[in-house]
Amino acid sequence: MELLRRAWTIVWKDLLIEARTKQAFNAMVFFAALVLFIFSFALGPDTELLQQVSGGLLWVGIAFTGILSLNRTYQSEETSGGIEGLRVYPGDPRAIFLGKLFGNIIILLAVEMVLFPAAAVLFQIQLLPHALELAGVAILGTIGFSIVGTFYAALTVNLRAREVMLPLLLFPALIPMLLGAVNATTLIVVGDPMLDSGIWIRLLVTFDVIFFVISLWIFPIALEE
Amino acid sequence: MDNLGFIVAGYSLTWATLLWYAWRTNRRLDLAARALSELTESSDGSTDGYTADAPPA
Amino acid sequence: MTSKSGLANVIGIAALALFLVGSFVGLFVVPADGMQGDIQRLMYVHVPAAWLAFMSFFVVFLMSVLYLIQRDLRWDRVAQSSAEIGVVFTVLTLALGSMWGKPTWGVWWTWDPRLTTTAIMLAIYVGYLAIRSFADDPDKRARWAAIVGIIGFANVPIVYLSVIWWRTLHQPPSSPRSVSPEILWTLMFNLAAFTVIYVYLMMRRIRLAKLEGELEQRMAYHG
Amino acid sequence: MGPNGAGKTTLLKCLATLLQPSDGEGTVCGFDLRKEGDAIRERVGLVTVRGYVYDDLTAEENLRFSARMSGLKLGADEYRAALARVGLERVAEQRVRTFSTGMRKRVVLAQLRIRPLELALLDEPYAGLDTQGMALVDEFVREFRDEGTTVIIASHQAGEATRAAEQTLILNDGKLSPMDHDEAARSHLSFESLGAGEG
Repeated sequence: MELLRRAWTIVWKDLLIEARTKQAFNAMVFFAALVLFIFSFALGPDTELLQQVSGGLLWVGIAFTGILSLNRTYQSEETSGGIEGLRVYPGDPRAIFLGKLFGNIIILLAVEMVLFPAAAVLFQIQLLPHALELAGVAILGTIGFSIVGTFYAALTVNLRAREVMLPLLLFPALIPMLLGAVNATTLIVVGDPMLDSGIWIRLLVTFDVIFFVISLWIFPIALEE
Repeated sequence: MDNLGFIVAGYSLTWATLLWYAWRTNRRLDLAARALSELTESSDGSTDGYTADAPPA
Repeated sequence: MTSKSGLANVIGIAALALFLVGSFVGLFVVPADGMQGDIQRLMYVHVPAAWLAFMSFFVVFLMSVLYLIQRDLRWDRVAQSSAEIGVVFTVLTLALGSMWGKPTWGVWWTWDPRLTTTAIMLAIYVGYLAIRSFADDPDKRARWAAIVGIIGFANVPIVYLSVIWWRTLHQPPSSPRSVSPEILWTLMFNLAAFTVIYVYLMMRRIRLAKLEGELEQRMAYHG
Repeated sequence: MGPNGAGKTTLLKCLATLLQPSDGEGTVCGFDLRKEGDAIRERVGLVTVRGYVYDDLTAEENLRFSARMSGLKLGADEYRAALARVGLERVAEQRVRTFSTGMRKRVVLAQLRIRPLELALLDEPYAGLDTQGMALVDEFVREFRDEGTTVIIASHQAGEATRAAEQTLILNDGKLSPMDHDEAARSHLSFESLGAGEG
């Protein structure tokens, strides 16, 4: 469809710029590693404890790292004449949301590719045996984070106190996703005798679907001048 | 009646909060009405009757 | 006394009277709950406050949708007022919740699904009021607030559901016991009293929003 | 034509559906301004003073991006031809970050010219261009006219506003009023001295 083609063009442009400048990716990887390091340092050598809370630490690391990439979602537009530069083109403005959403998901997943192994080392948790399930939870969680994040990034982009407003609006909305992701990850890593992780994965899926529909529906209004 | 302290605290907090908010809103209402009438007075000389309650005729 | 303020004052007095009676009955008349004892009397303020908080935010949701459809600032004023009143009720609910929790469970805060959802709801609508304060242009302010009002409200049931799953996986849900009719009636009465209080506060707060809107316009005109 | 702050840019942005008019109705290319924004954006091209150009993309990538966003499916040679048209074929692979304002403006002109349009909105098109660049704009305007595309040029310089135009309007204090074209062309004065008198 035309909408997806246009969305992909935006993804192509953003990834090209990111590949050239690497501003976001480097900052995010460094920040994520720092957060994990501090967690493991703070919680000390007690590997038993570290393993128990590894799911939580991992996702807190991902959430805060993700905020960095969300703040830069419209960076390339801001330095080239503003978001109206994208709104001037024909076609449904939702293509902008989809383009920026895919971009954010790809960047965040790329950072997670570094984050998960780092967590495995720092928290002494076995990731390989459950690699597939963990990948599923990571992808579902990242999608949920990026949907709500990309939407609120667009809403707050031309606000004065954007650095404050984005987290303030984002985190309450993220609670269900974080609960689902943290609990699913922890259960997978530590052991899931009663297969409770199924509930949390279902929560993640419902969260992603609901917020995708709402964000897509309201997005054009958020962009209006 | 045990836990009297908590019960009294709960009810008085509720009363205090609601009364305070009603008082605050009404005070801000009077301030806004006065500011508006001063503004209209200074601009066209006539106070067109801005009060805290009724819109101008 | 013009008609508009007359009506507001009448409702104000009615609210005052209703709540006086409700408090009196709740404190002295109705028999204490068998299990929990007198502390349960806090229910007659805690539960109505929680209900009004939720209802206020539902009104914000409705008005936000109406504003986005009709772009009439009147709806935005009602949404703004209901959000502010909702936040007041939410803070009250949380305070009363912990006052009830301390003697009952020995802790000021428990991750009880309802309390947790109320706390998150508070964060959402503090965000709503915050985004309003950061926008200068009335139309943009109304539009952004409406969006937060809609998404924020859609978030509440999801949060509630996820928190329930989170808690019940670890601790069995408290089974609802049959409540004696007197307790139920007292609760309903206080709920009605709170609703009248809400109506009164809304009438005044909407009026204030209207005057502030005109003030903002004239300032811009004179500025 | 109109002084700074008369609302030229605002008007053009309204026509391009970027700004919602606070009230009133209107149609652009026959489509309702409020409801059929999509159809309007298919037919209307807007050139702002700064243009929408990404510094970290090369000239050709910028052109490719705006063409694909406008729904065009073009080959590399067509992009090269479009850049040659504005004299940027030698720097097609360089990042726009290294470009002067004049060169940057030429990229914007190439982005405009590559699209089939019914209406072209040019906000201060001559700003930052050398004489050769200005001649290029005139050429484009004539080509648009021959292809039946309406062109609206906004400028506060009387000379610039009228050089390629057939009709002149003055926008002052939100009001748009026609003006005798020849008189405006002859005036060669900047708008401030010309129109300020009448107020």
